[in-house]
This record gives sequence, C-alpha cells and structure tokens, in this order.
Amino acid sequence: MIQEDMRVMAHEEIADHIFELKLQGQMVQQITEPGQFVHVRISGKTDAVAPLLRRPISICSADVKSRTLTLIYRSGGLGTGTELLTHTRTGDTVDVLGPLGHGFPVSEAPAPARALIIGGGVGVPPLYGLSQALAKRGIQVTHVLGFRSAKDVFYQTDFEELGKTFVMTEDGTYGRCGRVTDLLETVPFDIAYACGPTPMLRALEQTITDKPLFVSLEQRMACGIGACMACVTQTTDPNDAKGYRRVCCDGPVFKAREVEL
Amino acid sequence: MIQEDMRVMAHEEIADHIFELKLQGQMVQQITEPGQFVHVRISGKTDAVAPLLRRPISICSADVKSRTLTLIYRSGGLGTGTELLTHTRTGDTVDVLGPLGHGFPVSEAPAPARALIIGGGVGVPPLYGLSQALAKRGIQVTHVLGFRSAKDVFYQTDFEELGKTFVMTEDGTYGRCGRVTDLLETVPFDIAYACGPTPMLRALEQTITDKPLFVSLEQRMACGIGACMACVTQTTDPNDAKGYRRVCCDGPVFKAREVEL
Amino acid sequence: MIEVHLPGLDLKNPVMPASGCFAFGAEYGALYDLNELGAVTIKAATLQPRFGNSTPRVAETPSGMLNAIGLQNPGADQIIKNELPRLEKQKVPVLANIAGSEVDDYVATAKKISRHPAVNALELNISCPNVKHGGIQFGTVPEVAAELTYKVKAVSEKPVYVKLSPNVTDIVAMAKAVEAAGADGLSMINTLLGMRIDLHTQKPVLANLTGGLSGPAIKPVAIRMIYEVSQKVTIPIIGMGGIQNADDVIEFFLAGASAVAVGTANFVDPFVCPKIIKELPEKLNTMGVTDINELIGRSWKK
Amino acid sequence: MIEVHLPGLDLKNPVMPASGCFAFGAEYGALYDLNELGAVTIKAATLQPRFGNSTPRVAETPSGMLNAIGLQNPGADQIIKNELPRLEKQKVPVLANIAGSEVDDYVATAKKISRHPAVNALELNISCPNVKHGGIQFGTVPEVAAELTYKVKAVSEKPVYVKLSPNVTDIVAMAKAVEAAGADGLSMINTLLGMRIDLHTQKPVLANLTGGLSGPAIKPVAIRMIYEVSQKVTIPIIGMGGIQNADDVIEFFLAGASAVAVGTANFVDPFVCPKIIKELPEKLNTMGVTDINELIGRSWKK
Ligand SMILES: Cc1cc2nc3c(=O)[nH]c(=O)nc-3n(C[C@H](O)[C@H](O)[C@H](O)COP(=O)(O)OP(=O)(O)OC[C@H]3O[C@@H](n4cnc5c(N)ncnc54)[C@H](O)[C@@H]3O)c2cc1C
Ligand SMILES: Cc1cc2nc3c(=O)[nH]c(=O)nc-3n(C[C@H](O)[C@H](O)[C@H](O)COP(=O)(O)OP(=O)(O)OC[C@H]3O[C@@H](n4cnc5c(N)ncnc54)[C@H](O)[C@@H]3O)c2cc1C
Ligand SMILES: Cc1cc2nc3c(=O)[nH]c(=O)nc-3n(C[C@H](O)[C@H](O)[C@H](O)COP(=O)(O)O)c2cc1C
Ligand SMILES: Cc1cc2nc3c(=O)[nH]c(=O)nc-3n(C[C@H](O)[C@H](O)[C@H](O)COP(=O)(O)O)c2cc1C
Ligand code: FES
Ligand code: FES
Repeated sequence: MIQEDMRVMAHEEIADHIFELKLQGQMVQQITEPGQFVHVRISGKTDAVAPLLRRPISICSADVKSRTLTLIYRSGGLGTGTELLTHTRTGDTVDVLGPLGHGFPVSEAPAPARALIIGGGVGVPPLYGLSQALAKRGIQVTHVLGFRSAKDVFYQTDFEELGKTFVMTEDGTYGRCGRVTDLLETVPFDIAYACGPTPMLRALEQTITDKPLFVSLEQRMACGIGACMACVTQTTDPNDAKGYRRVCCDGPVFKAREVEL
Repeated sequence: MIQEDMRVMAHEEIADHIFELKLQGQMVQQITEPGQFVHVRISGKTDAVAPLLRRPISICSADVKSRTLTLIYRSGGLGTGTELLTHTRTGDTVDVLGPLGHGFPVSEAPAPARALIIGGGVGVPPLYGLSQALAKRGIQVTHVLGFRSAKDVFYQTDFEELGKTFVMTEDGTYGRCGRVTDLLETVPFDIAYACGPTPMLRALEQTITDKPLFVSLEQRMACGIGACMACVTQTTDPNDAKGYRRVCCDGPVFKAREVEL
Repeated sequence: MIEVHLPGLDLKNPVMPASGCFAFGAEYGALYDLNELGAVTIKAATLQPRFGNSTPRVAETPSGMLNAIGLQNPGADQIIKNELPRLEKQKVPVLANIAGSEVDDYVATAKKISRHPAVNALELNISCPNVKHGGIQFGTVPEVAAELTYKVKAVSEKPVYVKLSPNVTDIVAMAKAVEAAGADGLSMINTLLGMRIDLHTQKPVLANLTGGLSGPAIKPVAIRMIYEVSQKVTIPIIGMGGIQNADDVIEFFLAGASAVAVGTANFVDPFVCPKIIKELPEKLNTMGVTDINELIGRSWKK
Repeated sequence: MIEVHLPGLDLKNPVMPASGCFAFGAEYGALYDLNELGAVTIKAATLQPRFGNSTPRVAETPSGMLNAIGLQNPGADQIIKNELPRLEKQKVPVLANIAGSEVDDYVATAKKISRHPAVNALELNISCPNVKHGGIQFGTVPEVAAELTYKVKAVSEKPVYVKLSPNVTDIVAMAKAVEAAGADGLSMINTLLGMRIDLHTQKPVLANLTGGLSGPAIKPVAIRMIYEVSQKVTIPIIGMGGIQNADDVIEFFLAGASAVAVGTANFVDPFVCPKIIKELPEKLNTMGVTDINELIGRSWKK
C-alpha cells in the first residue's frame, strides 16, 4: 500500500454520469488481485470545498507495463465528492492510496473451469479485471451485467472480447429486460463472482448455494486500512472468534454467506 | 457591485511572493475611482480546502477597453488563501465581487497641482491606478515607495513613467535606505495620498498636517459590503453621530485623522 | 408550495437572513429586492447604542468563521428612527433580534421594538457569546432563560422567538423551559464558542479572545440539536447554522425546522438567499414534495 | 527540542494518534515504524467485548466527519492477550483509553489494563457520545466525573488522564472536578455531538442517529476549551480536535496543551503523524523556538 500522486492519463464520460479515469503511477506494481480498490482524495474548486474523507473506488483493470490503472465511477451529482472528481483533467494528479483490500481469488477457479461473473451498475468495474485474469488462466467466462437503463450501460464490448456477455436492463431499454438473477438457470458454471447492489448479492447468495460464490461488498469507510472500524459487517457464524469483518481490509471480497449482507 | 467569474488573462510572480493577476470581465465598467477593491473567492486544491471567506484585494489598475483589471497581491505562504490563489492559471476563472468601497478622491487635487504618492509594500498597488488617474488630469505626481528589501520591489518602471519615483528599502539593499517618511521634507507637494502598513500611515498623519492627506486602510473583513460590522474603526471625533466607519464601504480610503489608526 | 405560517410570520418562503449577518437590510437591499425574502432578521438591538468589541472581530476557520462583533448597534431608539421606517416601506416581514445584559434592558427594548408596525416578531437573543458581563446565564441556565422569556412576553406586542445557544449540556432542557415560559417559537442555533490563535503574534486572533463559530462547520451540531428539540416541543423552530443551499434547507426541515435563517453564507455569496429561494421549489419538485411543510421533522416522524 | 515529559509519558515528541483512530497500532504499524511516534493511544477498552453500533457508522460533514462506532473492541482480556504484547515489543509509550457504562466496569478495566507493562498511562474516556445508556452523566456532571476519577485512580497502577467531552456548558468546572479527584492529566477534546440527514432516505445517515463530530471543523472549539481550562488547572493537557499539521500542533501548545493527539487526519493521510513529527522541529526553528515546552500556554501567559 502506498500513497501516491498519480497522473491522469485519460478521463471521459463513458455512460450517463459514469466516468472512466486512467491513472499512472508506481502503485500499479503492487496490485495482487482483481477486486482490490483504491482510496481517492478529491480536490476542491471555487464553489465546492474539497471533501475531507477519501472515496473508495474499485480498480477496474491495471496494466503493469504502462503503469496504468483504470477506475470507473459514477458521479453522484452536485454536492458530492465524485462530482468534483469529474472536473479533474488529463495531466492533473490525483492523490490515491492503494492498492487496498483483498480481491477476488482467481486461483479458486481450477482451470479448465467455467466462471460466471455477475455485475450490477457500478459493481461492474472490478469484474472486468477479474474476467481478464480468469481468461488469462484459460477459464471460460460468462458475464451477466445488469444496468438500470440503456443510458447506463458501459464496457459491453470489452467484456464481449473476453467471453459471452448478457446485458440486462431493469426497464428493458437495452439488452434483456429484468434482473441478473433471472438468467442464472440458463448459464452453466462451476464458480461465480459478483459485485453490485446489496439486494442483488443477497438474491445471489440465496440462489447459488451449491457452487463457490464470491461477493464484493460496499460499506461507508473512513481509514480504508482497517483501523477505524467504520466498515464492519457481522459474520453469519455466531461462533466466529471475532464476530465481524472489516470490508476495507478483510474484504471487500468475501465468500458467499461469510458475512451478513 | 456585481459578482462575476472573471477570466484570468495573465498571472505571474513579479517580485518575491508578489503576484500580478490580470482579470477580464464586465465589472471593470463599474469602477469609479482608483483605490476601490474587489473581494476574491479562492478555490481549493487536493491538500488544501478552499477558504470560506473572500479576500479583499485592491484594484491596482483597470482598462475599460480591454475590460481588464490588474490585482497585485502577496502570497501569505503555505496554508493561506492567497497562496492557494497563486495556483490559478491563465484561462481559469476567479469568482470576484466588486468593485467595492470608496477610493481615492482624484478631484480633490485641483490641476495644476503637485501630488505626493506614498506607498509601502502591498499598499503600493492601488497607488498605481491613482497615479495614472492623476497624471491624466495633468497633475504632477511624485512617488515614494518603500519596500523591505531589494527582492520585494515591484512596478518601479511603471511608476517612473508617470512621474519622479523614489524607491526605498528598509535594509538598504535597493534604492535609498530608510523609511518613506524620511523623504517627505525634500519633496514639494500640494496633496498627498498613502497606502501601506498602519505604522507608516500613522507617521504620515503626524507629519503631513498642513496639506490634504488621504490614507487607505486595511481591516479584517467578512461581507465586504457593510453588513457584518467586522471591519469597523472608530472616528477620531468623539461627537461623530455614528462614532465609527466601516472600512469596506465607508472606506477603505479616508481623510487623514478621520478615523483612529 | 414553499409558504410557511409561523406565529407572527406569514412567510411566502421559509428563507430569511440570520441576525447580525444582514445589518438592517440596507446593504443587501441595494443588491436585490428584499421582498424576495421570506423575512428579514435584523441585527440585535440593545437599549443603549453599543460600539461593540475592538478589531479584529472576525477570523477564518476550516469551513467556518469566528466573529466577536459584540452586538454593535445604534440602540433601540435610533433603530426605530432610522432603520425600521425603511423596512416598513417593504412588504417583507421583520423579525427583530433584541439583546441585553440585564433583564430590564431586554424588557425595555422588547417593549419599544415590538410596538413598531414594521416588526412582526421578536427574536430574543439570550445567547450572544461575545458580550462580557451578564448574558451567559440567560443562555445556559433554564430557569434564568425562562424568567427572561416570561418577562419579555409580558410586555411584547408581538410573538417572541427565543434564540438558543448551542454551548450547553442539555439543549432540550433550555428549549422546554422557554416554551413553558411562553415562547412562541425557537431560533437555533446561535454560534459555538471558539478561538483561533495567530502563530506570528502567538495571541488569539480576535481582540475579544473568543468568538462565535458559524458556517458549514457547525451544521451537524445544529441539525442534531433541532432533531432533539423538535421532538420535545410543540412550538416551531427557525433553524440556522451553516446553511449554504437548498439541500441544506431541506436537511433542516427534515430535522424539525419550520423555517430557516442564512448567516455566514451571505458573506461568501451576497446573492445566496435569493438563489436558495429560487432553487427550493425546483428541488422539492425533483423530490416529489408538493408542500415544504410536509418535510418538517420527517426524519423522526414515524 | 520536541521532547515532553508528562506523568507516565516520557515522549521524544509530543505527537500521538488519538484513541479510536489507530485501533491497536497494527494497521498503521505496517506502514511506518510506530517508534517514530511520541506515543500510541489505543482504542477504548471495555470490560466485555463490544460489537458496537450498526452501520453506517461514519458520515462526512464540511471539514469534518461524524462517527458512531460505539466503542467496538474485543474487551480488556483479549486486548491484554492479543494486542498489548505486540505493543510491548515496541519502544513507544502506550496511553490506554478505557470506557464503560458503569463505575464498576471502569474500575475493573482500569485495574486490568493499568497493570500491563506495555501501558504507561490510562486515558479515562468519560465522554463517548455514541453509547446509549449510562455514559452521558460521567461526561457532563462534575461530581459524577470526579467520583469516577477518584475510584479509577484508587486502582490504577499508572497515571490517569481524563478525556473530557466538549458537549458541556462549563468545561472548566469539569476539568477542575477531575483534577481535584486526582487526575494526572486531561485529554481534550472528544467529539461534538452531531447529526447528518440523508436527503434521499430522509433519515439520519448514521444507524445510531447521532455521532461524534471530529476533524478540522471542531478545532476552534478545542482551542477555546484548552485555552480556558489550561489557565485553571495545573495538570497537563493532551490536546486534540482537528489537528492536521505542525502549525496546528503549535496552535494547541500556544493555547495550553503539553502534547497533542491526531485523530481524523490519519484517515485522510495515513502518514500524517510521522509527517507532523518531521515538520515540527523545522517549524520551531523558523519561529526561533529552541524547546517546544516554552510554547505551552504562551497565548495567555504574560
Ligand atoms: C470497496 C468499494 C469499492 C467501490 N468501487 C466503486 C467503483 O468502482 N465505482 C463506483 O462508482 N463506486 C464504487 N464504490 C462506491 C463509491 O465509494 C461511492 O459511490 C462514493 O464513495 C460516493 O461518494 P460521493 O462523493 O459520490 O458521495 P457523497 O454523498 O459526497 O459521499 C459522502 C460520504 O459517503 C460515502 N459514501 C456514499 N455512498 C457510498 C457507497 N455507496 N459506498 C461507500 N461509501 C459511500 C462517501 O465515501 C463519503 O464518505 C465503491 C465502494 C466501496 C466500499
Ligand atoms: C481594502 C483592502 C485592500 C487590500 N489590498 C491588497 C492588495 O492589493 N494586495 C495585497 O497583497 N493585499 C491586500 N490587502 C490585504 C489582503 O486582504 C490580505 O493580505 C489577505 O486577505 C490575507 O489573506 P491570506 O489568505 O494570505 O491569509 P490567511 O491567513 O489565509 O487569512 C485568514 C483571514 O484573515 C484575513 N486577513 C489576513 N491578513 C489580512 C490583512 N492584512 N487585511 C485584511 N484581512 C486579512 C483574510 O482575509 C482571511 O479572512 C488588502 C486588504 C484590504 C482590507
Ligand atoms: C458576523 C455575525 C454577527 C452575528 N450577530 C448576531 C446577532 O447580532 N444576534 C444574533 O442573535 N445572532 C448573531 N449571529 C449569529 C447568526 O445569526 C447565526 O445564528 C449563526 O451565525 C449561525 O448561522 P450561520 O452558520 O448561517 O452563520 C451573528 C453571526 C455572525 C457570523
Ligand atoms: C472513528 C473514531 C473513533 C473514535 N473512538 C474513540 C474512542 O474509542 N475513545 C475515545 O476516547 N475517543 C475516540 N474518538 C475521538 C478521538 O480520539 C478524538 O478525541 C476526536 O476525534 C478529536 O480529534 P480529531 O479531530 O483529530 O479526530 C474517536 C474518533 C473517531 C473519528
Ligand atoms: S474503513 Fe476504517 S476499518 Fe475499514
Ligand atoms: S466587512 Fe462586513 S461591514 Fe465591512
């Protein structure tokens, strides 16, 4: 984990309020797993004060050769820290702490195997790096990506290059209409990975009970490194020695049903 | 008085920690007198939160044709608002409220007359616009400008174009050694104008008692328009109806000995 | 949609400048039409003229500022003579803030000021942290605050709002005491007592040493106190403390306020009050709220 | 030049992380050598393990944050077994924060923890705003705080610092009461009680409803309280509340603190403590100060 002023290599809006930010720096060398995240400090502007706390954002993908990592984030709209971040320009630097947390265990999927990757909204980004890593190990990946509406869809073709990709929208304006869980029965798989809204993860934990499933959680954070106890979540096992996990450092990726959602 | 996002046309360090900032906007049309000021809102950056309050800065000079005004300010060093302002780049906008206050009465000097202009440190800037206005009316201007040290001197040649200019430094590293008051007896004048540190103004008020003298004051401000009563100073006349003046709107320029220094 | 009706104050919108941040309206009135405002709260009036504290009187702090103006004002008589007639010509309701160092001062000032036709209600400032003697007990001891409220109510021709200090252990006790003594409403919060020290002089920045902390920094304290008090009293609350935009106004309503006052933000943006008033209906529309009164206390109402 | 000596705490520099913002040192210890610090303040220990409050437990505010962790900790026995031995291997002094909901809890915890060789002093947390029952009286009623202090002092094998709550009318009365009861030092300030309401859910952001406000926003309140208290007590004060850099440390010393703790700033910049420790002598040099102890209370000393 290091703190670094990373250089902005590119920054663009790739879907409605969804921004892709490419950052360059030494930190990239330390990334060990897809699904890790960074903690971003956001600068202010005239009519908006810089927020005090950092913002946790998943590493979408990383390229060691160009020392670049990609983040994809949703701008929360006026008054939010992420909206302020959208004003960052190519050539600026961004203060980043990372890589943080434990990501998706790629080696849990013994090649040759079939992995199912399920994402919802801004839960989709870390799954792209995951899919790249799995594909690299020769694992067959299938993606089920859910968005609210046509205007929210991003990275479809990128995922398609790695494996079969189903895009769904809640309002049916693009791809299939419905929720990602609707598709589960039709896709064969040996291991599943998911990131997205808590209700989606909860539904998946109830459905996928006979195969390994890993889920990535969100929680409000302060320190991001395990020291403040802001981001805890209870273990499902009441006899667990600690009784809790910290999303920032014990997670954000957990085995299904290890912690309460 | 308007509030405007003015465009930065130029911004450079012209002496040690002294910056010249040229801003373009409609506001320039409303300037009525040299010695008025603007109230500047400063934006933040990553490791420095934008300050809440505006900063009062004198209008150094203004050009109606190009709709440009010039500010000269001292950067207070790390942690101050003015230091943050130094990071503003050409093409950026700056949120400015102005023009504010009452400036130097140019018409008090009946042409042909001889005006003495006395400035100290960052009190010098508004005197440049004043000297321009006086010179335009055919008044002969002499400048006595005091700085701490050689590295702090600015605008000497600009003033020299308008009239005789004596530069003094406290440590003698440039121009004459000493304080501006040391020179008073050698310069003939009919009216005097001054802006600079309070001890300098106090000395001038004690020395120049037989000719008109106008002084520009500084005071900590909040609103800048007369509503908060932060910037008051007592009148010397105990029988004055109000007993006080607000530097922001009754001043910043006052007749010598009208208010307590 | 944004009209609110409080004792003495029929407001076409719930946004007013806070006392002491708007003088008597002349300065901001030169920038925009005061009739756009829900009401105007005037600077504290005292019986005698007060010059206030020495300067520096303000200091900046992270997301806030300290002030120690010290209740500078020309005194009740001058205010009645020179300031109120100007406001009387406007259609905007006036909330007149009054202060004092002894009960008799308050009572005499309340009597005079409340009688003026321009004044719609009084705001009893029992909480100014910048006045040396007296004062402090009024704002911190429930019984003392109650007695003062009772006596002012007895002479006031207009409804009385009591402005509470946040510098107390138990804000609910203060609120209940003044409610029981007849207050028609509450204003909260006044400033938190704070200090800044100048590293060069190594002395406090303010000539008065301490000052009142205002601005966005204190908003969480204001919200918490309004949330607690609004559940325990039946009189309405004018909320204030760090409001900068329409979102903040809504947060204060959700906490339990029935109107709001904007102080420090005027210094940052002199047009902030009319801006908020313009934003507010738009914001309510996006929230699907048809009447802002629905939002009062919704954060705790079942 | 920056050494300070307080009861039980011989500090090579006056900068320590604040309780609850540094857990038991393992996480930050992985980033830098804890021996660089003046001391380490550990997270509040209670007699029994506590899971703490539901999430969300933090919310951001202008130049500050709210937290309602709720004293989550594994309990005194586990801390003694798993955390303190690790700290014992370091050379850094340890200030052990302890909390409870009843006098007996405090006393039992103090007894256990103070006996451990890794612990140099206790910090009695009488002021946690995030614990439901009990608690509040300890931090707000001078007599109750004094009795608790007295009882803890009676069993503690190490000096006892009492951590004061800022949510009181009269902080000086609190300080004098615990000093008279035998406190060896004071820590101030703990967090201000605050709240944020989410405009979408229209409910408080924190599951606990209210939380403790920390960060730069509260610095002026901390400075004011330390300025007031340091003039009225003879025991040293560990100052905290919004410290972000060496300038802030110096401001706290000028106000009357003899050492400082850094809380929230660690979350913004995990390396902030060693950075401040490095900046401090440089800063003192530019000020012409040869010993930081000279600065203690200089803003009010004649
Ligand atoms: C491990 C992890 C990975 C994440 N990865 C991504 C990602 O790749 N892309 C993306 O768009 N979002 C991601 N998020 C969510 C993202 O952190 C929040 O959307 C963001 O913090 C909201 O900040 P804001 O400035 O927009 O909102 P504000 O309203 O300004 O935030 C106020 C405070 O609340 C916190 N907060 C608000 N919403 C959330 C949330 N959903 N989760 C955690 N904290 C929140 C903020 O961090 C901040 O402290 C991730 C969250 C976590 C915990
Ligand atoms: C009418 C007027 C005209 C001025 N014109 C100029 C000018 O042309 N060039 C120039 O360099 N300076 C000028 N000043 C002084 C300038 O306003 C201060 O140097 C500046 O506000 C300091 O801000 P900071 O961000 O550097 O300091 P900080 O320490 O960040 O300021 C903290 C607070 O103190 C206030 N403050 C600090 N010093 C002063 C001061 N000397 N006067 C007023 N407020 C102060 C700031 O405005 C701010 O509110 C003028 C002041 C006034 C009142
Ligand atoms: C410069 C200044 C002067 C003030 N004067 C008064 C006053 O005279 N009477 C009063 O009741 N409150 C006074 N206040 C307090 C405000 O009315 C308000 O309660 C407080 O500032 C919180 O609101 P804000 O954060 O929006 O400023 C003053 C505040 C400031 C900043
Ligand atoms: C997340 C968090 C947890 C805290 N936990 C404790 C605690 O367990 N015991 C305690 O005495 N203070 C606790 N505090 C208060 C801090 O120690 C400190 O007094 C306060 O935050 C002010 O300092 P700061 O502004 O530098 O954070 C906590 C503060 C935060 C932000
Ligand atoms: S965010 Fe601090 S422990 Fe996880
Ligand atoms: S700065 Fe507000 S009255 Fe002058």
